[in-house]
Amino acid sequence: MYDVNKVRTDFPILSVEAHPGVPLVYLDSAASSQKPAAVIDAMNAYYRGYNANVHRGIHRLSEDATNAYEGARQRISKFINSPDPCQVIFVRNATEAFNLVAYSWGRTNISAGDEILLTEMEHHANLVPWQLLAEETGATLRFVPFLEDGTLDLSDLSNLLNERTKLFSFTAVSNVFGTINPAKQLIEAAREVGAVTMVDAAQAVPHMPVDVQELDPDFLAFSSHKMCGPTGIGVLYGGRDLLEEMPPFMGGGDMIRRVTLEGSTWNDLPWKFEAGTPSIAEVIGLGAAVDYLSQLGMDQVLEHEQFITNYALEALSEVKGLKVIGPAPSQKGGVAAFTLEGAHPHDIAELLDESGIAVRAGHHCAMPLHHKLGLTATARASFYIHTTTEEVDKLVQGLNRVRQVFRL
Amino acid sequence: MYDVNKVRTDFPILSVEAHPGVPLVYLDSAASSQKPAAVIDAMNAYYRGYNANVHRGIHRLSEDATNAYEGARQRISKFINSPDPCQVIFVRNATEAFNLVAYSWGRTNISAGDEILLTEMEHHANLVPWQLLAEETGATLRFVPFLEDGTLDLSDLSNLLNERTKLFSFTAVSNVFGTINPAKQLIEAAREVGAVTMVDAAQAVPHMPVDVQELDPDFLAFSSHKMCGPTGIGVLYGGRDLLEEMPPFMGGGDMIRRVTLEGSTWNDLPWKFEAGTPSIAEVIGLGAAVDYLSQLGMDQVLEHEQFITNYALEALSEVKGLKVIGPAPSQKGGVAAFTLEGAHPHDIAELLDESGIAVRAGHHCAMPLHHKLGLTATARASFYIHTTTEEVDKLVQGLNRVRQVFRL
Amino acid sequence: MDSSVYREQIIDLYESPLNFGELEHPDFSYEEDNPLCGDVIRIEVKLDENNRVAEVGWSGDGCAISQASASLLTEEIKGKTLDEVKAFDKDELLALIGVPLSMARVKCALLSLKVLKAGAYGLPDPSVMRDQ
Amino acid sequence: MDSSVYREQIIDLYESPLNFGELEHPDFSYEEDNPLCGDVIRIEVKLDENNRVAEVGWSGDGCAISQASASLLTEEIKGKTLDEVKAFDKDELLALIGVPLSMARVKCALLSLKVLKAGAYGLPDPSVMRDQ
Ligand SMILES: Cc1ncc(COP(=O)(O)O)c(C=O)c1O
Ligand SMILES: Cc1ncc(COP(=O)(O)O)c(C=O)c1O
Repeated sequence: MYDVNKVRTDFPILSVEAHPGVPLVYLDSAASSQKPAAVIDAMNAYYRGYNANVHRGIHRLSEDATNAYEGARQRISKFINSPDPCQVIFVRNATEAFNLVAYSWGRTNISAGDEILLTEMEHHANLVPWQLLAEETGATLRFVPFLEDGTLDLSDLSNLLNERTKLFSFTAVSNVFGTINPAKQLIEAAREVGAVTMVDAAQAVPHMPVDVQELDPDFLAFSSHKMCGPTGIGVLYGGRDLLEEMPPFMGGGDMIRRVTLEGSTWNDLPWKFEAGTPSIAEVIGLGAAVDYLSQLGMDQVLEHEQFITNYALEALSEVKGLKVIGPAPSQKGGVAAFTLEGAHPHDIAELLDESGIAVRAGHHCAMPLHHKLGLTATARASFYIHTTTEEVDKLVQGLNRVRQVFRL
Repeated sequence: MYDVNKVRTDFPILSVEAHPGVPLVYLDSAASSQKPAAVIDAMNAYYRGYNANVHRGIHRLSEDATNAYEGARQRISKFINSPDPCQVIFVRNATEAFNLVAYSWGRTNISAGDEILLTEMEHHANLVPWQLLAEETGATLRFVPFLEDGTLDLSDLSNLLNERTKLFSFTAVSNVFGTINPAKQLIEAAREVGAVTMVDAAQAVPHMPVDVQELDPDFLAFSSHKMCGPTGIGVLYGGRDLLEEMPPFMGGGDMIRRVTLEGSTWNDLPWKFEAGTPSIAEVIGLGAAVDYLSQLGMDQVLEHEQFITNYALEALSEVKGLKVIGPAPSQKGGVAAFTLEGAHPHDIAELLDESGIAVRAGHHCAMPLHHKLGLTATARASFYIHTTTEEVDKLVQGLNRVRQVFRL
Repeated sequence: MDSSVYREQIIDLYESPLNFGELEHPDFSYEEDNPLCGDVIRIEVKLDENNRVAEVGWSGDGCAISQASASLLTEEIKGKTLDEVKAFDKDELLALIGVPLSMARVKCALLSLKVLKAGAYGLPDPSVMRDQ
Repeated sequence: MDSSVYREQIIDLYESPLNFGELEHPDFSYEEDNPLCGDVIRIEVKLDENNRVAEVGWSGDGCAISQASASLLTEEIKGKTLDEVKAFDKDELLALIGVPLSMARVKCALLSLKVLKAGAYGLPDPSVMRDQ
């Protein structure tokens, strides 16, 4: 296992104080991760040394920018073992990836009577775009339920997945339960009925090895900002034939081949789906993030997170009145969403913040999940490559202070 | 007028060499502008000091990030004199702004037989989204032609703008001709027939004062990367009532009020149109860019550019065989697109690059404009707040070298 | 713990809220949640013949800040006219709460006021109250 | 001017292209443009009874690099079999041009080859040639 204290020195923010005299304990990586200096520096190098628009330029700056932009695409493609960089399409965030597929693939392939299968534990990003699509087309949404322990109830899957199912879109890892779903099995089951598959890998790609050739989904989405990369950039991976067939999503510069006043033809993949000036610095930053994670090794990242999650679940079980939702550590990513009897999650988060501990409180963009549990909110601590057992200990101390303030 | 040499010291890249020993002369700001240190530093401060997801967090970092993000929106809103920050919607770039309007407003308001009026000098960003919309709805696109001098031919406007015209979308400043179009007059004419108006301000907001209350368009779009700000962010300004009525564009986190498995309701403006984790660092960077430009004063920026453009047009007129397209300096922004008889624009750009001079060659995402002129490409030098007369002189020298190499 | 916003008063009100409960035949009532956090507050008001608040009850679910705010607000408006209720300023409420709140928590604190005003104005659409 | 890619040979070919012109009854022909820059090249080929290139002509419009490339390529394939034309490698063409090219200019240089191969394969869709 790598030396977590060495990793910590890679992150400038980890030496910042949350409040004067109070060191920061950042346990909110599932919402957005911190960035190592290498990522910040890569973007600075672009802005300070070779900032220019890409693709259309002949001068040195534009040439360098294009090489850096397309070079990053190649490394990101390799990071998820995509067969070809042209299958890596840059979007703003995972959310846009779902919307792109819903508009471009959905509007041409979904009609009344078709079914779209999701799960009850989806992030709004993998729910609302399909609701909009279903409303427009008359398709029906169906949901794989989850069990009390936060794992999927697959007992009725053979009914839920049927010949009307055109799409099965599900999360690889729940951002609330932490559940690691059996993605490969689900994809295979969907393929048997001829359904297209889409994987929400927003909480998977940052935390464990993801190999799209092994998993073989039709579409897969993730966000840079959750994996050491900058904001404003994310990836839609797609099967090549599907992407070739799909009409463009947005129109504009760079995505065209030829434009006349009467009509236009489209550029090749991946640019067909990248209209306008791309997020150049952001792609370069994500490229640096992927380099950083590769150098740590995603196996190592997973191992460290499993170690910390085990430790945390153990430690949290000692806090009276605290209940972590989700499955046992062996099926769980580095996320602990919990309730504490007698204290509202908001108050927990605020009191922890007074101790420098950053956790999230709310529905974590998974209202239906919370609703089913009869909760409006949970508090959530989430762990990443730089989380230490000392930080988990501080969390437990902080929670005990919450209990004290609330006279529990 | 401000001291251009002082301004130059604000831009780290301007002391970089294009090639070993060859200083950079950056004349490609119309494609993408350089960034002052203040903008780069603002993003670094976020990533190094208070990086966190916004809106949903209670801890200090998230609170600071939210304040910075929404504070930037307020300053950007003020920069264009928007009546309310909620009318400033963040998108990836100007291109996305057109697509957002085409999908959300267009799909609900345009039907067969309706007319959408554009001009023949539009950037593809303000053409292709409407082609896609027209194809889907059966609407017709019509075009205000341009005259030989690159100004709009308004002689037939009263016919082109008629009771079938549902939208008039046009560029405030052409990115090829540099033409400054009579935006206010065009908006008033459109309003008389009840057409909604959209202004492509991608080449206006960076270069001159733009006051949306004075201009009063229904929609207006611009990109950060052309105005000293980072890549990956742009603005759609819209009339409040229109934005309120419009359905959302993308679905996901942050844009919702309430989500159940059965359906969802939408958040207030502007968030209804901002799905998923926003481009936080980028908005903070654009806020810093707006601060930087405000402190120079947009009147001063315009004055400097007019001075340089005048100087450049004068100087370029001495180069044999060179023809600048577009109107006289008084109606022209800081753009000089030209042809040089006997040398292809690509070769011009490459030879200039050998002298460290960055210009663009191609159709500048305005194929129909070039087609009408019987050209496939032009070379384009574009000027910004840091351009000096010495740089223009170097351009002229560089062009004379092109003539020499091509034995002209 | 001096720096904490969780003063004794807030915790007291969280444990023992004021005016908690529903009324039989309110003259107006309104319910809304803060969808971003799930706090939900319902306020019901009975006016007397002079259009003054005669009885007020609230119910709901949420954090200590939103709950304390509902207690303090409902206590404060007793006897006020409908017009005074409509004019009740958010800064007055924040002063009643008396602890410095972050932006996110200000929303919690003001949810009760938003609900009250929406009810007082008889508004069907909560979103028009956004700027209050 | 030593560092320039614009060697004498390139300029010579730009001024006096080789094999420029159209053929009467070509066995195959193809035309494509590089939409990002507007360069357009058309190549027409006549084969002899042994399926070897007997005559070749090109026309089009573009920069010195793409024009020189078309001259050099058409000169080079004379007498080659159809299979040899199909197998003609991009690196061979770049070697013929003989100056180091940036990524953007490589596209200019290879347009003629792309057009030639599309014609040789009898392909209707230029985009399948993307990886050549
Ligand atoms: C006039 C005009 N409109 C629209 C755009 C599109 O801007 P972006 O590529 O940032 O979306 C540009 C810039 O390329 C432009 O010059
Ligand atoms: C499981 C999951 N899916 C999707 C998303 C959406 O990511 P983004 O907001 O970056 O689009 C998130 C993060 O919030 C997530 O955790």
